[in-house]
Amino acid sequence: MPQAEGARVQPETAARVEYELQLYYWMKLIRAFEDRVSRLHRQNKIMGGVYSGAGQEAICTGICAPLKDGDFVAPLHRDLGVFLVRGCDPARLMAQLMGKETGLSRGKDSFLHGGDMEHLIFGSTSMLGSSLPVAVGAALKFRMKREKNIAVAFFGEGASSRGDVHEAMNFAGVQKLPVLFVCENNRYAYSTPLEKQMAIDDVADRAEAYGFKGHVVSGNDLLAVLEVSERVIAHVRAGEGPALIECKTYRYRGHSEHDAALYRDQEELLEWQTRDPIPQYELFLEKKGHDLKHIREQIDERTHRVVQEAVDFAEQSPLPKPEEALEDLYAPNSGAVSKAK
Amino acid sequence: MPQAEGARVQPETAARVEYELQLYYWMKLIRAFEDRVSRLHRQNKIMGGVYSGAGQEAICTGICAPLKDGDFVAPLHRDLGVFLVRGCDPARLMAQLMGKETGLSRGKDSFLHGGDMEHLIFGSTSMLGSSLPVAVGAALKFRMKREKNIAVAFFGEGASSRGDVHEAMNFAGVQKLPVLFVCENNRYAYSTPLEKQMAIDDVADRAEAYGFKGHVVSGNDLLAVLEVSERVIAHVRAGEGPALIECKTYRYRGHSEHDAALYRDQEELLEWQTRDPIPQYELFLEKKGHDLKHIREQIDERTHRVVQEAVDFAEQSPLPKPEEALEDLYAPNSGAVSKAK
Amino acid sequence: MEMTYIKAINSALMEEMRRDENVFMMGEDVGELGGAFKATEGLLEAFGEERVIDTPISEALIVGAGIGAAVLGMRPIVEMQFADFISCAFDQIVNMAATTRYRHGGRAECPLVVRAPSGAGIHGALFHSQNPEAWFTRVPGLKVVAPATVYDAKGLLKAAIRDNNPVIYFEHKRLYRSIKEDLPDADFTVPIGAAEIRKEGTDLSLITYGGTLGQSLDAAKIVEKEDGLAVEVLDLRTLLPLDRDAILATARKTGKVLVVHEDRLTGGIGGEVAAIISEHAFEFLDGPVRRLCALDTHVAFSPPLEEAILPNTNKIVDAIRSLAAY
Amino acid sequence: MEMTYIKAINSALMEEMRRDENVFMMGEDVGELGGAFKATEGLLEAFGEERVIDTPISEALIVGAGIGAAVLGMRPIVEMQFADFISCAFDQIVNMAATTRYRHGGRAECPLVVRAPSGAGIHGALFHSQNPEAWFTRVPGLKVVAPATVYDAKGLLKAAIRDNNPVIYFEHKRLYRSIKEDLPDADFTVPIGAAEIRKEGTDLSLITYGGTLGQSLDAAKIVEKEDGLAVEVLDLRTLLPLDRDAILATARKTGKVLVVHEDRLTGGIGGEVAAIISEHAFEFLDGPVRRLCALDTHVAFSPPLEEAILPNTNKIVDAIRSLAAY
Ligand SMILES: Cc1ncc(C[n+]2csc(CCOP(=O)(O)OP(=O)(O)O)c2C)c(N)n1
Ligand SMILES: Cc1ncc(C[n+]2csc(CCOP(=O)(O)OP(=O)(O)O)c2C)c(N)n1
Ligand SMILES: [Mg+2]
Ligand SMILES: [Mg+2]
Repeated sequence: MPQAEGARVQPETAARVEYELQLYYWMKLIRAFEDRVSRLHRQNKIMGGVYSGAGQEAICTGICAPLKDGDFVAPLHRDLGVFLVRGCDPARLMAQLMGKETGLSRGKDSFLHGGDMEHLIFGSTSMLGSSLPVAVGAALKFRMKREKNIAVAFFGEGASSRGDVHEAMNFAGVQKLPVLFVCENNRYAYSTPLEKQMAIDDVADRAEAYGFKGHVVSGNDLLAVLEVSERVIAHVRAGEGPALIECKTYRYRGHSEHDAALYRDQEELLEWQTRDPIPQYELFLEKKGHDLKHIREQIDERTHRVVQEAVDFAEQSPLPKPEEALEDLYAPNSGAVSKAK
Repeated sequence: MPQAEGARVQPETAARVEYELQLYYWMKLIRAFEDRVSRLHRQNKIMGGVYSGAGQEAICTGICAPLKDGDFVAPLHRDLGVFLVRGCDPARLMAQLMGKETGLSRGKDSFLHGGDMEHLIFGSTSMLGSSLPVAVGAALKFRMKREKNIAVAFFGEGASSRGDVHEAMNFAGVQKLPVLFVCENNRYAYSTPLEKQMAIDDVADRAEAYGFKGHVVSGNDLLAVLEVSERVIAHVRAGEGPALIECKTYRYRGHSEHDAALYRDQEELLEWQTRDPIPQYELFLEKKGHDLKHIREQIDERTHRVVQEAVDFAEQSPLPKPEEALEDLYAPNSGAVSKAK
Repeated sequence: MEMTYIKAINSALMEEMRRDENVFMMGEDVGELGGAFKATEGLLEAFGEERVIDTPISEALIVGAGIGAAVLGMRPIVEMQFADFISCAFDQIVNMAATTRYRHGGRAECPLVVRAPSGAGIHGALFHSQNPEAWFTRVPGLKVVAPATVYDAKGLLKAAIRDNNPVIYFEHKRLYRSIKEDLPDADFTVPIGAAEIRKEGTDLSLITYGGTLGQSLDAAKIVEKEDGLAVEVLDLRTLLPLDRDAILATARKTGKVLVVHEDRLTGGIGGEVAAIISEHAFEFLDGPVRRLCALDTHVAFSPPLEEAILPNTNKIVDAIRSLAAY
Repeated sequence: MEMTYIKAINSALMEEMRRDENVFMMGEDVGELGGAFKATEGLLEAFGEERVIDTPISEALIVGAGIGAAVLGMRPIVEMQFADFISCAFDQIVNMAATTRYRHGGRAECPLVVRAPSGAGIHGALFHSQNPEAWFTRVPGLKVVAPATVYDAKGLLKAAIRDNNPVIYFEHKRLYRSIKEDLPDADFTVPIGAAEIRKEGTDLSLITYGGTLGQSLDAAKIVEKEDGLAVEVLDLRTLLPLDRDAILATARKTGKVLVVHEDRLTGGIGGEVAAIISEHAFEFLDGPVRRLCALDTHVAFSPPLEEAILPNTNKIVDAIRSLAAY
């Protein structure tokens, strides 16, 4: 079947070309941003836990690119890319990581725990898996309000062992809610390899036990992720119930910047690096006739500028004032008008 | 295949005949005991929640009959039968339900929350599903100590929605522990019907998502339960890893004695009552040439006597003394010698 | 209209769901059954399956999904079938709901109500008798209320539903059908954060809430009659934030304080109340701040044990007399 | 041998696992990695995969399985990677472990240790800075310890492992590598339930534990030198059961008490301690029992916020001076 159900042949419109370049930009921006974050951490300019998603850029990009305004996303600790692709201001994101007043959480929380509700990016707690029930609740709202939006919850294969994940998926299945679960299976939960986490090969196999479909895809192949995500998201959005996409991938760096990851085989890392999502995608662009060298220069220049501006903004931003420690605990009750449309 | 893998043809030894009659006795004893409990509740002689397992006797009997000394069982709120089949003294069990000093928990907890560790019957909390991790820990001990025992955890299909159940099954699968999970799927969790609890037909389908096998069996057919349980327990005991047996069944009475179960269709109940486990098994005994009428009389007389003695014992037992409220909170630390073999 | 405590809860739910279409109800058996205690009776018929949602037995999901809907502007009310099971949703409440606004730098709201039928004295034993409020009163970002009267049951629930923050609403099971009150037909709320003096007095202050208010008032009447003691009874009503002004005012007025609650002594709210008084009303005290609470154990099943463990009117009378004689 | 706090923990684990083959260790990344903080370093090599078990991310399972093994006579030590995640195992601890013996009528034992790296001051933000001890100190059936010194880290862990009851062991992350002590080579334990006077004094008592002992001693030295104040410093060490005798003895001795802890003020253990003193040492008090604790908020990330929130030596000095001047 050369024309599989979902593999819609895209007309080569200018818009499509632009979209494809935008995807490239996003992957490069994520990589550049995270590389810079790792460096800033070494320079002690970012304190606390820093969790790099280097190597996993195709997932955030490929899942988020087909999303629409009003969709709700719940990223986890390694999903900095979700913030960028969903439109969070890179400068505010960097300020967040540096604990600045201008950061997403105004210095309250660290790293990716600050959410950006303006873009419906929900800030997670550290308790892995606990944002899945929340995403399910967002999907419930969309259904109740007859909105054509969906909720997307990201989680590592490690988090999949948490009870909250089970409860969330089960209820989503029962209620056929518009929620997409995205498992980034990078083979390790901190130091713990797959075989100590689960007795099966694919987290995606769990989906059927909740009455919906699981899909496995190479998380290092942007086009593959996109092919699945565009199709699956359309189904979820159409009200056909939840879905799970498992993206097989690998994290390049240690669990956090503090971790030398000595428990891993260096070979394994090197092998995965040969499947880096960025060169793979560059090959595709080249095949489509783009002048890759030119594009790369342009985009590198752009990502470098964006990241530098973000760093400048963040560094120049003030730290919060001590008295702000007691702010933001409670919402005021002016009128208590409910907000949902 | 007339001789399916596990359907071992049992030689008609005297021992086997006795065993088959013992099974009958157990089912009848459970039914008689629980009927009496319901009556005692109406007479205000048992306070607190009373959850009848009437209609589900074949499950406790068929699962527990093949167990051995040293096996660990974790029954839930509807598993009074497990206590009886595993050898708990009916008199102490009845005293437990009446909150007497001579009860399993010395009046501390109600109904089936008192365990009987002498028979390795672990008393559950009310928090459904939370005893599955405990059973997994018991199995871990058996494995560490190279003991040929197994742990058995019972749970309703309602409890299967709890996160603890997921965490327990996943870890059991990873570690290939000797634990048997037994789901009593009686189609309702309190008032909530199956379709509001899960989007799949068989809880047993979840087992594969944890790397072990799930089996579905009619929970109202003692021979069917036994056929599966004998075979599966042998596998689990042999170290082949965990297993899940889902028994399809139905509860006759309300969720608790307070519940008139108006949310159910009366037809449904009547239909299930035609599949009552006891007459089904009687048919089998008759076919085997037993004089059923005689046996039934004998056994009714015996169960009646046992239950009456239990009631008498319980009623004559003293209530605990007020000052005992502060006893049994902490174990003494005499020498702190560890207990495992 | 005269109604019971449970009916007051039911009518608050009815009215708020009618008033605001973003309010919805979610929990185990809240639909056709109308809840294990009938608190949600009639809601399904009135508002349909989409706004009265029967869930699987998944407390973490119930609260978590409530949070997800809440941050998108809904006003979910979620029910724990018994407050005891709130332990299964603990992380979602104390880490997810309580920090949502803080970790979003003030740019998110989580108007969630968790209803939790709590309390002992109904032979519920260890897992159907708990008073878990003090696990939550130490969590910034949450509000915690515990109505002791029919009026407050309704007014505080309405206030909780309209509040833009997560509110844990502890309703005492023993009060469900044991107390009645004539309530106004017009809409009313009871402000969160305000304690209420239930009886004025000058000799001694008794500070309590929830399940022990009735016993405390009974005890106050007994000692008034038998000993001529004028006991002031303060009903906290809200447990987080505590009404420090009201607490300190009564302590300063009478100089002797007895704190009474059904939760156990150690780690109960009484300790916090006593500490606040001892710190900020020290000069006014004519005697030690005493506490009469459940014994430091689980709530046991058997009547003699349960009786020994829980506070009651007689025990309160004794404690008042002893403190008054100090 | 001189060692750090973390090394003391590590050597207690080593020695106890060597002493008793029923002791085993279970948790996330405790094996090859040796734990996120290296507390379990070397255990896998010494005792093998069967006694040093890497688990999936399943806190409820970790504790629950510990309970199952414990009631069969094993002595499991389970690790929460950070104490913050103990919320995910909350039900298993407070309902399952804590009631096991009680609901079995005294016929079961649950010798389980839950190790929980807690505490702030390391830029860990909301979810890596928590001091959750007071959630557990109100739960009968549990014991709770919080060592503040290297000696106690080792001695209390050994005592916890040998105890026949569930013990929650809070180890303070900030102390891991910041304090050192010369420990005896011979086996020793520190009794659970006994507080310890770390510095004698007559002017004022400072009661503290865990992460704030060091700061408290520093503060005591400063006021001794600069103000001539003799502060008695009592280290609680065990938080459940509290050493009431020691608490009341120091309160009666000095008449002025300051309670200091890193956990927040409201609902922290300080409230219970203050309440006990106010109730039982009332006649001896020359001033209000004061508390210096973290502010009533989550532990924020950004340094100015974290600093504002947490207690420190200067704040303690100020509090001592203010109370001394009362
Ligand atoms: C409930 C909980 N337990 C433990 C941790 C500590 N922890 C942080 S990240 C991590 C590993 C996560 O693995 P995975 O979910 O696969 O995501 P990855 O880091 O591989 O992207 C662990 C154990 C946590 N954050 N939450
Ligand atoms: C965690 C938790 N939530 C809610 C309850 C209240 N409850 C007790 S039994 C029950 C229904 C259980 O259904 P199921 O597991 O199918 O067992 P069954 O009663 O049908 O045998 C519920 C909701 C509970 N005991 N524990
Ligand atoms: Mg991973
Ligand atoms: Mg059921």
